[in-house]
Amino acid sequence: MQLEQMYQEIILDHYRRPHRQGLREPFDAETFHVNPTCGDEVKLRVKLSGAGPDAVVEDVSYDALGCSISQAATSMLTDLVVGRTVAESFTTLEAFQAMAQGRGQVEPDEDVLGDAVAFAGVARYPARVKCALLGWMAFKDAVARVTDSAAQTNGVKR
Amino acid sequence: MQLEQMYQEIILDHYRRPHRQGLREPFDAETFHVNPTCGDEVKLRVKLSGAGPDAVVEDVSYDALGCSISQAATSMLTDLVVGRTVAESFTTLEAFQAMAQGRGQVEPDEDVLGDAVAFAGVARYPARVKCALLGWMAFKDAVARVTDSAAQTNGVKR
Amino acid sequence: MTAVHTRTASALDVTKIRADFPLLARTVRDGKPLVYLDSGATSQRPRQVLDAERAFLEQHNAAVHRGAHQLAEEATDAYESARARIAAFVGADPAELVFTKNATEGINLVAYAMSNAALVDGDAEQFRLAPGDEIVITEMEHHANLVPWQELCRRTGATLKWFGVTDGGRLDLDTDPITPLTKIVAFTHQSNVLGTVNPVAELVRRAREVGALTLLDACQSVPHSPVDFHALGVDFAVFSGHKMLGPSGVGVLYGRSELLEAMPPFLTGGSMIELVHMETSSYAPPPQRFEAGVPMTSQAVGLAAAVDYLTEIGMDQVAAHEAELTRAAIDALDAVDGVTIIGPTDVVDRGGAVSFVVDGVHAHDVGQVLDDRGIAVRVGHHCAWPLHRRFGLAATVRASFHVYNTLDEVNALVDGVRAAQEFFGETR
Amino acid sequence: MTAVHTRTASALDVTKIRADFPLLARTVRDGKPLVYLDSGATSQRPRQVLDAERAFLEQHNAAVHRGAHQLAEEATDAYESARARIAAFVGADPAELVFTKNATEGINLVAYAMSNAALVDGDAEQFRLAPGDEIVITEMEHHANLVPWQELCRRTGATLKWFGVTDGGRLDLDTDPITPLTKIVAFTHQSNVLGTVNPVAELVRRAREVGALTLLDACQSVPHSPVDFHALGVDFAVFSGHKMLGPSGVGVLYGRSELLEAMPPFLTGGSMIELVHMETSSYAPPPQRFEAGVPMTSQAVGLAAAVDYLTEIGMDQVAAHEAELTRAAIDALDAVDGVTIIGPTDVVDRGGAVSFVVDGVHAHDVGQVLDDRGIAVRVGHHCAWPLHRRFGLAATVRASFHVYNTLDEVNALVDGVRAAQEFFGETR
Ligand SMILES: Cc1ncc(COP(=O)(O)O)c(C=O)c1O
Ligand SMILES: Cc1ncc(COP(=O)(O)O)c(C=O)c1O
Repeated sequence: MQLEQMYQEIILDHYRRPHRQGLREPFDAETFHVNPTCGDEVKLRVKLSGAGPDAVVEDVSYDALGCSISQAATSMLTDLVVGRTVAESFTTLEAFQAMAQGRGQVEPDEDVLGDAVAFAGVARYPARVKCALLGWMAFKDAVARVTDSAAQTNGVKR
Repeated sequence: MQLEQMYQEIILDHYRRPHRQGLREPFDAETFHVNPTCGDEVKLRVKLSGAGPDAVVEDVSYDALGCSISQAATSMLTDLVVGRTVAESFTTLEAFQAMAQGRGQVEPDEDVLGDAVAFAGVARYPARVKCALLGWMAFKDAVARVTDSAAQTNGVKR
Repeated sequence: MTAVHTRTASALDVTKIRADFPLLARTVRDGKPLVYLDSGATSQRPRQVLDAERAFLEQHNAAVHRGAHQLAEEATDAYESARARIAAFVGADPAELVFTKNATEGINLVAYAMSNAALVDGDAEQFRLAPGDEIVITEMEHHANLVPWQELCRRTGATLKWFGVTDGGRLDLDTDPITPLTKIVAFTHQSNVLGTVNPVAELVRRAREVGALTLLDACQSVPHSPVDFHALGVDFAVFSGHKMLGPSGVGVLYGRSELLEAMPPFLTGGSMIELVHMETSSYAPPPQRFEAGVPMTSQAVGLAAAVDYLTEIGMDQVAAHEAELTRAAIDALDAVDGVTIIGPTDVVDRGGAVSFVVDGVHAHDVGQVLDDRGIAVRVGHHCAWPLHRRFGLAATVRASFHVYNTLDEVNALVDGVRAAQEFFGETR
Repeated sequence: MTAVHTRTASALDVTKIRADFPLLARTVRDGKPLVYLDSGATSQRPRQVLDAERAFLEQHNAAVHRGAHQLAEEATDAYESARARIAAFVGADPAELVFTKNATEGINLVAYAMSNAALVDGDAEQFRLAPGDEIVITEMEHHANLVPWQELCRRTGATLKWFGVTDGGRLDLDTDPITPLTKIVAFTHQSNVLGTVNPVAELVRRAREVGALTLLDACQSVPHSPVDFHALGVDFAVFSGHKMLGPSGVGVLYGRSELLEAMPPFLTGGSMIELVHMETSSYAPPPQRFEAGVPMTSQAVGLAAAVDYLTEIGMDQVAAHEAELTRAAIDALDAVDGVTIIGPTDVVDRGGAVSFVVDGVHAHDVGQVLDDRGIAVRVGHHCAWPLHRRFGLAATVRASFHVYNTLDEVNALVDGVRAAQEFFGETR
């Protein structure tokens, strides 16, 4: 059985008892992402403080409908980004994405990914990669909306 | 070589020296038929006398662009129908069509078809069947137009 | 792992049938025998179909309806013979069958022809839609029989309406939205999620009463049971080759002759024309009018071979065999605590798609456990998202059968579902 | 009969190549070796392509982009790997390639998407057409690149204009109908009748100058010579699998990423959606947006195998070999009294379709004599009727080549043409 490799204990823990679940105020941006192949969805809010890459992620709150992988990944995301700068969280995001899309060929860096290395097993199942990424992409999109609108307010063209 | 079987001498004769070629007045109906696969075309006129199945085919005149088979078949058609009743000519037409579409399985009846039995070989080449039928279908259509409009003039509904 | 035997009470020699399907002999996930329960998505193909296509390609391949040489004659004969055999299989005349790339194209063809009818007069007028006109579908449609009608409404200003679905997974005939404004009623013969077989005769009767056309999505019926379009009295119908042991890349649109005669074209180009000038063109009679370009020749030949294969077994036998598997799957799954079947649990007017949810375990996770045991099912909304929403669900697990499946495979499925419950249970 | 040897001055080992094509070994018309000179209509397939498709079907067949089990993963990988290899072959990114059933569908896709653009705002506006707008094609187009534009004009009120053709069979650049009103310029890369290769760079330049889109019909170029869509700078391009040693039932539409991103869908249904409600739906990003329904999976795999096969030989080699055959055919036919070649007789910017007429012998009759000798050519208007009319003709004989043809086959053709002259000559 390869199941245990994919569903590591820490993933099941996050799935059963998700962190920072629910939608909270205040927030700077909200996104809604869907996985069109299975109908899973996540509504996600971010609250930042400061501006630019050094802005700090104050809160990530969400309401999600989905499988263990997508739920656990979103829960763990909040652990990994809340309290860190946007720059730091994007470094983690990129490493997570690279691992998830790496088809088991990308060696995950535990220093960058922390607990999220537990998702390395998912990369071997291409149909589940989107599950693992659902919350992360919603987060990326939400942060981009905040920084974009800040940029626009400052009159900076993209 | 099976060519001689298909291109019987009488077919080549009609092709080289077609009978009743050219468009003539007077006429009761004119049709224009095309073979969409090769672009061959025939414009054909009929002149009938009398009405109904006993009407006599007074003249068939035509202008045709096409291969030896379609030209010869149209030329021979005029020999076989001019001077005969519509009923008689349709009997020949049906026999000709049955032979042409018969894939070499239909034994042609020389009493009905006369010289047109020469086209029996064409039936073995499905792509050429439409060539053999081009003029005949134009004739059928033209006669139908005359009789239909006669029927309409008489107040008879189709 | 349950070993995959071929125990079955039906009259079929499934062992012999399975030997015809090379893919079924393979193993997955580290040597586990494959238990293929995803034929509702696509079926596997017997050697006979693969051989027929290959023989055509090695001996007769040429462009059809275009050439005058011997190969072209042979290829055209093979293609038209395929059309005739497939037509006979579904109770239609050969000229009533249009080859498409899949069923989806067939439905789009009708929907686009209906908006193209605005550009043509005469007989085509019966297909025209205007604001105020209505199109009726059902809430259990596959996206293929839903989205094209939404788009047609956008192009013409017509309004989309639909029959609801009961809690038991049957069409709710009391929600009937058919009115004198209805121009076409498009519905599935058999739901790809619920298994429900819809009352075609009744729907055709109601449509006819108001002069509306009917289109039957026969994707899930033609592969699994005897179907006769003339007897059903529908105006149009579609199905796909790949779900009935045939090739991918080929589907069929059936249309009653008078309708195809009157209908304007959809895809245009070579082989569907009569006369072409730079300024304007005229069109060939059906079915050619609807088959622009070089068609899926070898695929049509392969599909005819699939039809021959199914006919040899007998569609009644196929249906009986699948009914037995369905009965067994419903009974066994229903007996598992925490498993809920979405769709009818009786097997009257019901085909072999068995969709279910497991309390506390997401469909994707159930599917993963099954996959780990070599069992291939489909998880998600199965291209019937609104139907899932109707049941308050995002995703279900669907097992679906074909002639090569066995009762042991049903048992393997049920064991796998229990294993998923254990794996994700709080107690682990 | 001339025996079919494989004499050729080019670097190809044609004997070895021919051994890969099972069909070429067959005989026709009472045991005559087949001389297949109709690859312009459809090509034959090497064992490698047949094997690749069969291996896929026997080992990995499943519905792509829909399932979560191992087979579905493998099938999806095979399908997307095919897309990537084919994209590399034509100088495009994988996401710029949409699989269609044939090139004809690809052109219709763009033409329908352009009329659908009327229903959507935003980026789609660039595709909109209104009365007064103009579409430019050429007089040498295949019906596939003519009729869909006539229909688009009917749907939108736009006007169709075209480049003329010179007596020598070249595009008449002086008849340029491109104006600031032009919205799209659609033209063939290589004429399927004349063999003429059109000046893509110049046409793209003129189209860009007025802000018009370009669509390249690459049906007759991609199979026969190296083609790089990025380098050519066209916006859209289409080609068909069956003309390039690949399967029937699969074609390709290329579109520049930004354009595909902005373009509304054509066929709708499963797999092309993002969200579906009963009332309305939203669409997936390209290429999925344009691939509704279960696609031609094994056919895409087969086409990728064809691309691998051609790449192994080298497209430069393929082009050089065909140029040699074309040169030989033109020279030999030109030397026959009463034979007139329609199209350029020099081989600069010219591919290997050689069309001709024989004084006093109709094309159909020439074809019949050739067929009787085992030589398969195409006769008729080759789906380019307006072009034939331009030359005052209804039908021509067309010989067309691929990598497996030989100089001896060219000689057999020329001998056959002389035989036709004799057979139909008055002197017989
Ligand atoms: C130049 C050209 N364009 C378009 C087509 C149409 O291709 P298909 O019939 O495969 O769609 C062809 C071939 O028939 C062609 O030669
Ligand atoms: C009920 C139903 N309709 C339509 C379709 C669409 O078939 P295809 O994708 O082959 O066009 C399917 C299968 O996916 C189906 O199950």
